[in-house]
Amino acid sequence: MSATLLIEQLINGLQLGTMLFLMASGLTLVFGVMGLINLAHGSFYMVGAYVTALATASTGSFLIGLAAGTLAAAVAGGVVELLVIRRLYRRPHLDQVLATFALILIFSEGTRWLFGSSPLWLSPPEWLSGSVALPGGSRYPVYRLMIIAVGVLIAAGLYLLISHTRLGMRIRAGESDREMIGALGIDIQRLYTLVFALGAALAGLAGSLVGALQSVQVGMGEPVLILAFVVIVIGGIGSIKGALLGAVLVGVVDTLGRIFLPALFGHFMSPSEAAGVGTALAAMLIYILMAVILAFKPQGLFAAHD
Amino acid sequence: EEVRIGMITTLSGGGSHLGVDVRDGFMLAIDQAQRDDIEVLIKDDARRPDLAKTLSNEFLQRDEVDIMTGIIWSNLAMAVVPSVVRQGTFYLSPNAGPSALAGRLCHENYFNVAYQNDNLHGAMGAYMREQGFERPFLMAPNYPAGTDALAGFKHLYEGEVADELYTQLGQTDYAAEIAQIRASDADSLFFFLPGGMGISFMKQWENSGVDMPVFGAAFSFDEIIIKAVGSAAIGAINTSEWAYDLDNEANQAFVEGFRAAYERTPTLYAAQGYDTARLILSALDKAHPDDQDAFREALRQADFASVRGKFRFGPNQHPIQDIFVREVVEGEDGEPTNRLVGLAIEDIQDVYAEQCQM
Amino acid sequence: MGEEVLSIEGLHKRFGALEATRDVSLDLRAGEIHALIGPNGAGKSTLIAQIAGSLRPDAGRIHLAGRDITGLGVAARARLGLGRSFQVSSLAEPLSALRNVMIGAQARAGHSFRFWTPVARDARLVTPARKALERVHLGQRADTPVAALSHGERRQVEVACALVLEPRALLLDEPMAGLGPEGSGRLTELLETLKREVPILLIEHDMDAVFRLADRLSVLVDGHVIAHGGSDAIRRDPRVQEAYLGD
Amino acid sequence: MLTITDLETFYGPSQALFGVNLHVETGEMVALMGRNGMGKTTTIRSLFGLTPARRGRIEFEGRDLRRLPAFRIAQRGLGLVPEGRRCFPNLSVRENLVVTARPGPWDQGRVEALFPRLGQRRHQMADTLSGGEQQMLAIGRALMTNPRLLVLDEATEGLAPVIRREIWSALRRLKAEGQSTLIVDKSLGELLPVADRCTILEKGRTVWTGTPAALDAHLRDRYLGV
Amino acid sequence: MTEHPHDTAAAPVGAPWLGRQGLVNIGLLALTLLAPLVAHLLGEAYYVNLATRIVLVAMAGVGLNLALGHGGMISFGHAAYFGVGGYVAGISAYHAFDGSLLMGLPGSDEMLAIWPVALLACGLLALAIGAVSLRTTGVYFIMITLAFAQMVYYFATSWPSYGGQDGLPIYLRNGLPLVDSQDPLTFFLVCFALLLLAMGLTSRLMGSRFGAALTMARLNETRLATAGISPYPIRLTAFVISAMITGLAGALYADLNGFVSPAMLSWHLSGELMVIVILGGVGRLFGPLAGAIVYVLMETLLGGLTEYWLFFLGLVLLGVVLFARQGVIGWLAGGEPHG
Ligand SMILES: Nc1ncnc2c1ncn2[C@@H]1O[C@H](COP(=O)(O)OP(=O)(O)OP(=O)(O)O)[C@@H](O)[C@H]1O
Ligand SMILES: Nc1ncnc2c1ncn2[C@@H]1O[C@H](COP(=O)(O)OP(=O)(O)OP(=O)(O)O)[C@@H](O)[C@H]1O
Ligand SMILES: [Mg+2]
Ligand SMILES: [Mg+2]
Repeated sequence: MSATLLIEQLINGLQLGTMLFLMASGLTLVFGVMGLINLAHGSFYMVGAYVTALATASTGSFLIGLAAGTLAAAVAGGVVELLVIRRLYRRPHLDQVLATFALILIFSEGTRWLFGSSPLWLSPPEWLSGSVALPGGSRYPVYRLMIIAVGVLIAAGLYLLISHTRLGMRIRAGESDREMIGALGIDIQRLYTLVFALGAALAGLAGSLVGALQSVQVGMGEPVLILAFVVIVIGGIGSIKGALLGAVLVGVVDTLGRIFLPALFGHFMSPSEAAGVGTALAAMLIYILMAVILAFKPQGLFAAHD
Repeated sequence: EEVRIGMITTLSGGGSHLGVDVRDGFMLAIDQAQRDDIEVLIKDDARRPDLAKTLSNEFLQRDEVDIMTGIIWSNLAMAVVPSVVRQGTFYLSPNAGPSALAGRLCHENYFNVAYQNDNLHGAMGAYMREQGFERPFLMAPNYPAGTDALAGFKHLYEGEVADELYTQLGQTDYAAEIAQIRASDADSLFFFLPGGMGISFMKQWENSGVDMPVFGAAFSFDEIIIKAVGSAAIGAINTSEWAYDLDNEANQAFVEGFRAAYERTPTLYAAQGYDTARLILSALDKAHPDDQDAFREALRQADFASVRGKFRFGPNQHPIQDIFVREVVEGEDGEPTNRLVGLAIEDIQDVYAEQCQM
Repeated sequence: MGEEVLSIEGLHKRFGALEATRDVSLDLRAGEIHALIGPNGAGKSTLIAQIAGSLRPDAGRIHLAGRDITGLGVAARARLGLGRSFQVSSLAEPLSALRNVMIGAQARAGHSFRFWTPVARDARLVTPARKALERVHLGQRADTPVAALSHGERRQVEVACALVLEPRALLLDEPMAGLGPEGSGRLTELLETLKREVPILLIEHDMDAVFRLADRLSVLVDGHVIAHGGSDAIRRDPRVQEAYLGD
Repeated sequence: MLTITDLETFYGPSQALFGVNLHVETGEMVALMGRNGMGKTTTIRSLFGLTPARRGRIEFEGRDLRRLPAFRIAQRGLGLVPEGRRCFPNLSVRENLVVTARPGPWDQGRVEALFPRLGQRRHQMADTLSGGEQQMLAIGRALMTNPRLLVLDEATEGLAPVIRREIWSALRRLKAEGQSTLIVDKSLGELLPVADRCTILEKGRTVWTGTPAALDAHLRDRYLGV
Repeated sequence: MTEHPHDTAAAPVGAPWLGRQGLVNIGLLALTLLAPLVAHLLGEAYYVNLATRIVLVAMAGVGLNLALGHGGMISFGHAAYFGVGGYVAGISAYHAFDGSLLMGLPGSDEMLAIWPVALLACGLLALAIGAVSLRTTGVYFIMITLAFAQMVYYFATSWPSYGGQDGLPIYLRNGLPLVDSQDPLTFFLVCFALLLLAMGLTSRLMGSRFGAALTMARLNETRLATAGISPYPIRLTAFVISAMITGLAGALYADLNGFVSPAMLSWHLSGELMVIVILGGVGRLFGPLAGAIVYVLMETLLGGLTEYWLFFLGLVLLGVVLFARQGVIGWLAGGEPHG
């Protein structure tokens, strides 16, 4: 294993991390800040990817597609908030689980009804495809570098929004005591609709960006939803900083584990056994990571609200 | 007397385009036959083994079907097939071909019309060997079909491989694997990543700047998947027991009929569904399923014009068939499509047949 | 004065840069009410939390009836006889007042790993719980869910919860807060009779009640005991006047 | 300024208010009194739309408030110091003050001048404040909304005598500046001298309204238990 | 402090047989018992098996409800116990079938031998998982239980000896002494009796001192500790019992299907169990049964009607949360849940 390869794999981990962060950031916003368990977050991811795919196909411009996808996810989020979510804030977490689970079914099957079961086509545009040379000789896709950049920008923006603006304060205040923030003259209802739409937009953006690299299909949001939950729990719910750190941690651990565990076991097992055991362990690795972190820091790495 | 066929297949959730195509191909044959003594009942298993199991009970106990078919996935087949055939009902698989059902657990009432899962991989092994590749890099998800795939490949490739890598089932990001492949000294890549996994991989592969010929089984290159992958799929070589441009009469009728009925090009799943129905129809011409021995014998003879050209069953009632090589090219409409380029291997038979005692 | 029931030596607690408790030593003797007063934020509740076990001191030792309890958890200390009320009431809102009090009786009546016998008609739990509620004049409201009780009534339930433990020492954090004149009058009477059974460490900002009840007072300012003594001495202490009473 | 007539309020099926009548003139301080559980807090909750009243009228500066959502009521110029403080635990002291602030004479500097302790604790999270500090914060927070009518429910509960005195003198100063106030408090000794009028509740009904001077020993014994 | 006027908590109520709620409960039981009897008389074995499925899903729900409803421990990982129970049955039958040994022990195809092993395995697993998980609360608890379940899931999918992802068939349903477990009705009755047992146990448990402590641990942990009872062991015990009930249901479910696979361990299944409990009514004794009846029937009926049945299932579930606030039982019976 050469040093360049190791570095490249670290960058890959970092990139996977930022990709996860894009999804996790919206989730932690809605979940940590509004206290809502939103299983349907993955549906906005899917909505973003689908609309981007459709819009890109019909306009021929990836950027327009991206904007349309993000916007569509925001609108979907806003509408869902108005119709369903706003009745759930005061309800126990379990009701939220059931309702948003129902939303997953509605979104997924509704999408399939409209667009069929076949995956849609979406690829990075010409100007973002291809790769650049890394020091050490290997190459790295431009598109992935762009995702890293977008992730970092969003992290900074959200951090400022939540920690340093009046809007962020109000959202946090509403989380701990909705009644009181209302009694002091804030229309928390409208604020929450906005925040929810913002969270959905972030998920939509993530879906659009990632969709170009992966496959745009029904149910694409579910695996990433689980990972995003893992990320925000590791980082500490409600903390943007935590979500970023958690995402990078998960990205790096998962990437390195996938590659190095089978190799590691290869030293004392037959290659095929090592591949089996190593890969199995690699699949469990992020869950093991999460369990270990929570066992020692039951509130995640950054206890809420940085 | 009426014949009832129960079809359990995946029509909703992930991977449902396979089930939809099997169903559509199957129903096309039934419709073309214009027989009014056949009733086909169709149920959606949502890719869940326990649901599939419940539905099979429903077919057996309530609807009392004579023949069952439709299952796409090996794990669902393992849940359903053994008990169905033991209870004296025929099961014809239009897709799933797990090794256990070809070997240890084979049964006289179980027929596989598609392939034993390893067929296409083995054929690709033979083809790549013949083409003179010396150090292929192998990749598949870490689950039974994945390990079987690589084992099947190596069985007929019979040479040294650069490395083999198992990924996670359902994985969507392959940056790390691609880096690994680049760093190896492989001269080619063979992978088995069905469904969305393959789409994600191919897209990411395209932008990675790695330049290496890519090979795989048709599962990652059906017409629907390559549309979603787009230009990234162009040039990939894949093995299939069928191609839509295969030149035989039955196939032309099928492809035209399918395009007319559903306005799309059929996939190999549709072809398998179609062949399954045509096999059943051919056997029904000779016997009714109630006369089990006669009907079974009629099935074994496989006396129908397969869209694959020639078709016959081995001793374990799995096909012995030719496997073709296709290449993904840009079609007339600018979208990628498969083109038949040759024959990978003739009369391939699975290795599990010898474990089968019937 | 009676024998020492509870004693605290050299207790220390910091929160970051803030030293909330600085080398505090106190004791509580049988038959007395020892009042702990001091300005807001002086560290009184923090001290109580350390005695009750919900906060770990950085240094110092705590003894209950001669036994070192510094390392024990909240529940273990409660089982050894440390009763406590909270400054902000901490009750199970959907449950009736009686149920809230009964849980205390349950710990006294043995361990809770009894899976079979119904609790609802268990006289060993219901009777003491009702008695405790009656002592705080809440017998009438026993079956009302706490969520439907007024603020003042909840404070009374808090006290009943502490009483039912039949504790060896009682820590009361502002039990009068929220009670009207009538309520605090009655509670004062109750505490007066109660102290013969169990010594009380009392935090209270209601000075009339404090001076009437307390046998001894300690004054805490900025985490530090600045004065200690009887009512008259404390009332006249200039430092206390300046920091707390403001006369 | 504020007139409440025949207010009736329910918590689910159980009725808590049976007919509350209350009146506050501009610049006036009105004390709402009664024993524990008589409905003082419920009256205030209904005023703010937190537990909406089922019957009766609430008129503030000539406009009916009854069907408005809480935030609109507050925006009309009512400021609340709730029972039990209810500071926002996950916000710092400064954030608690500014989060709902509206422009007017009261700003952070003035509140910190009134309660220097809040200035010292500016960046501490509210849930780690002592009980008394939280009470100061709740009052400061309400003042920062610059209300025309300030409503305080048990505002001096749990405060040290020095602070309590400070708050009372602050309230007196506010009143002198023309601040209208509705107040619930247990300490009659300090309340009665400042209040312009008292309204006594008994079992969810207004049973008496009058000046503090008219509140004789008999009434006190009967309704307040003193 | 936001108030939750609809928190699913409550004053413990007496017998579940009184009043409107009692009628609904008795009705549910009668329906569950009589429908398969009638089906049996009509010779419709399918419906008997469907009823068995409902009963077993309900039983898994009863287990989960103990943790989730009564104990306030929102476990998103109960599939682990359901699946481990199932695998105990599957692996045992597998070894009994081909006569091989597992760690020196022979397999068995007797349910009476399998059940205690399933209970023990799930109990131990829950003890380990609970001991770590219960250090966390709220959403962290939800996620850490999920994490452990995922570990078990990935272990099962990638461990080839017992079929991995493809699962493990049980060719012949495991047997019981005296009766014929192959007979659908007999097997149904066995499962039904076990469901009743699990519900009876829950009801009794929640009325006991242990139940009172568990309720208080859910509502106000500080109060419980201040009263001298440590919340942790109480919760852990409830968690273990809960897992054991779900595990037993899993063992029976494997026998019903004649098949066990990692799907029984997946997070989808954990989610589904949660949905069933919530759908029925959290913290209500009969909630899981009501939820299972509605869910399984809906799945069966809608699935037969349209390919897009999940869409309609979603609509129905959404309707239930928004308009029937305390689940199906709450909607039918009103009132508050009880212990
Ligand atoms: N977890 C914590 N982190 C930081 N500071 C804390 C924490 N808990 C308490 N404090 C600070 O410690 C000091 C003592 O608080 P404490 O609650 O003990 O005061 P108190 O004497 O009970 O006051 P009061 O009479 O107002 O209730 C306060 O200044 C408070 O802000
Ligand atoms: N959430 C609630 N649900 C049901 N009843 C309630 C609720 N809150 C208060 N009550 C009842 O309403 C009545 C009035 O309560 P309220 O809190 O208004 O009294 P209060 O005068 O403010 O008393 P205190 O001085 O103790 O604060 C009481 O009988 C109380 O039990
Ligand atoms: Mg205090
Ligand atoms: Mg009040």
